[in-house]
Amino acid sequence: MFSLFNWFRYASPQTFYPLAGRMIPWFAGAAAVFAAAGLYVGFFVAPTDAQQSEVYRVIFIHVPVSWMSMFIYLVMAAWGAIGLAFNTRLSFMMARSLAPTGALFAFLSLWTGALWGRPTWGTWWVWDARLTSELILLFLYLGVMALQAAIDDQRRGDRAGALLAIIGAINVPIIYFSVVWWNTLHQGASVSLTRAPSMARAMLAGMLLMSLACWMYSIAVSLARARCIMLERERHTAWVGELAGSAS
Amino acid sequence: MNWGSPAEFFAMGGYAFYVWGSFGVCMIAVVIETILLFRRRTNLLLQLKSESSGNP
Amino acid sequence: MLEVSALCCMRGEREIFRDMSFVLADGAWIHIRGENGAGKTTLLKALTGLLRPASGSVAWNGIPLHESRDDFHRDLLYLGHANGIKDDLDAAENLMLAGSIVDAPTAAEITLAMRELGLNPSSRTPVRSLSQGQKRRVALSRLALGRTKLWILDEPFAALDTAAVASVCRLMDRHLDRGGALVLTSHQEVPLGGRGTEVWIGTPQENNP
Amino acid sequence: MNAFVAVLRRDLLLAMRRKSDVAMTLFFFIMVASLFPLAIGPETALLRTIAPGVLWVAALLASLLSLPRMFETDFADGTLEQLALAPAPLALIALAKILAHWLGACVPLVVLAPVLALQFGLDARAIAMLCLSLALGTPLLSLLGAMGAALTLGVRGGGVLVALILMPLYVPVLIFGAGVVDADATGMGAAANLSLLGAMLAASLFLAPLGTASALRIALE
Repeated sequence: MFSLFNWFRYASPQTFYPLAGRMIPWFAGAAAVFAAAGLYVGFFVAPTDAQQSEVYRVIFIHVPVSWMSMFIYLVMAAWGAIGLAFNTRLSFMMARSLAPTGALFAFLSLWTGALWGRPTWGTWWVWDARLTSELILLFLYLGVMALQAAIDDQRRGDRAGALLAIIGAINVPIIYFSVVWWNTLHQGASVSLTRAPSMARAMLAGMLLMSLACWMYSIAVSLARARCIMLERERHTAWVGELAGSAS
Repeated sequence: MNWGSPAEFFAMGGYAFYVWGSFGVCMIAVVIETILLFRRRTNLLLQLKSESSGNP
Repeated sequence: MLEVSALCCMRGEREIFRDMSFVLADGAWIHIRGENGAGKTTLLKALTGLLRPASGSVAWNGIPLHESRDDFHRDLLYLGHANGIKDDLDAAENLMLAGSIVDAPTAAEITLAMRELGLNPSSRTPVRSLSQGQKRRVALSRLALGRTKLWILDEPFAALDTAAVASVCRLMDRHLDRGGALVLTSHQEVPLGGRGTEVWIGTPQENNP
Repeated sequence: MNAFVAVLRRDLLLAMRRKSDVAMTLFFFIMVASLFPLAIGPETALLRTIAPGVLWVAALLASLLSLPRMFETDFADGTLEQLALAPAPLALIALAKILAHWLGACVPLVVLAPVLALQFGLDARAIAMLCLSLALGTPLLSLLGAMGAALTLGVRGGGVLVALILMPLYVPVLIFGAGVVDADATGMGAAANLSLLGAMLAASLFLAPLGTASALRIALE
């Protein structure tokens, strides 16, 4: 009972705002440390690939941003589900704050994929199952953001966006499966981006470190964005008034 | 160590454009997102301050 | 019996009202008052269960709304700002369709209901070409059809002439006599008998007691 | 069940009163399908290859175009409110409206598809397969589309928005649906595609009305 009470206490924007403020530097710092370590491993420890030479190093950014773009979508849908189930304002704010970062990662995944594809397969874009799904994932993000932005009533926008995110999350596996099916049927370029299990341990370590960096970065950025959303939405409340007064 | 010299490092075995294009754009995206967030926050705080001083 | 306890409703991040509590007994009516934009429609929507309140609860016969939605809706007749009638259909078809979702009314019942409101039951004109007042009459004919126990009416008298207001009031009185309950908003005084109370959203205006 | 039949009859009656809407969807379908040969050239072999895809995309766009009709007028005149307050599960009512939409907007497309397929020089077997895939796939378009239509109810720019949020969800339907003719023609057999479509249809028959009902409640607040 007590823990439940505590949870709801932190679920109120007024108490979460300063807490998030204290957490952001730690996550940002962790992101920087992990990124430095990951880049070091990626560029200096991991050996040159026998077939792809140096261009394979794109993997250290491509795979982490792809993972994050999918992971963030699920987290966003989960926040939306929590918000719809328990009617907590904070969950919707978190869901909204994650969407732009997730969309950015999806875009970066496509961008780095294209830059990798050009020297490796000789073309900027391949209708490969993974790339196609990533493109559709980007569309899903854009749909959620467009819906949230188009609805003037914030509460309705939150709830509609959350519902769409959940619908999308249910559909993501189906979409992925259908795209793989389509891809094998048409014997298109089927390229394995993640390499065989014999992948050097250093490569795996670099990818994991970069993924952690992306993860920490996403948390820091989404918390910062959530703080802005809180201020915007609660601007007429007493605590924001006090905060603005004391900030002088 | 993979690289004999800084020049070799930046050349990336002839794939500099692709490798640095990937990492560079990601870096730029991260920096832009951070700057935008900072600007959003400072603008917001300024606005709130003028609101709270306008009608105390 | 409709019980409202500590109801608080928000629109966006704005609080419309808080700590709204009242009880509506069978055979009683409540006139919800307030200035334009005070949140009368919001309150009515919360009473019907369309709007989820930020906090507080509404209970019908002791059961919270969200626990027995279908039972509550069987007892409820709600008429909002919009008339809830289709422009492409004529008046009788509209009433038939609206009724058929609950329990199909007979043609005779519909004729009777339309007569109560002074409408011509044999008219086949699509509702589109009727006047605002006549459209409102078509919508209000549902009052004469129903056997529902709770009426929630948003501005029922809007666009009505004196004769129509009188017939609507007659229907309301009959409803109350049968032990029905009524919630309505209106900018005019409501000449109804029985146990009526006023509930204000915001502060009451001075020229009213 | 009573409410289901009542809403279905109501929507069909309303569709009968507005035949021009149905006609417009059909014309759109015909025009989009006819534009492709003009853009690509009259080469029969090529047209035959792209026909299933073109007709599927055209049907998808046509049904997308008709989606706003599903709830928009009911929302504007207050009847949707009344439906939400009816003593029946809103999901059931939504299912009735989805079925009415399919009958009014998609069945005509399925019926017309063979005629257009002739334009593209498909043979009888391919035409039969195409119609089968459309008959099984278009209900899915209606079911998924209902969620999109309900989410964007009364929102400015709703038409474009509904397309934006539905396109990703339509991808599997398009892939499995348009693949049916090819799979049959190459001798692989269309059974796998058709059963996948059927499985998706079964799942969305259950889930989509629930999603639509929640979206409608959000829109009606």
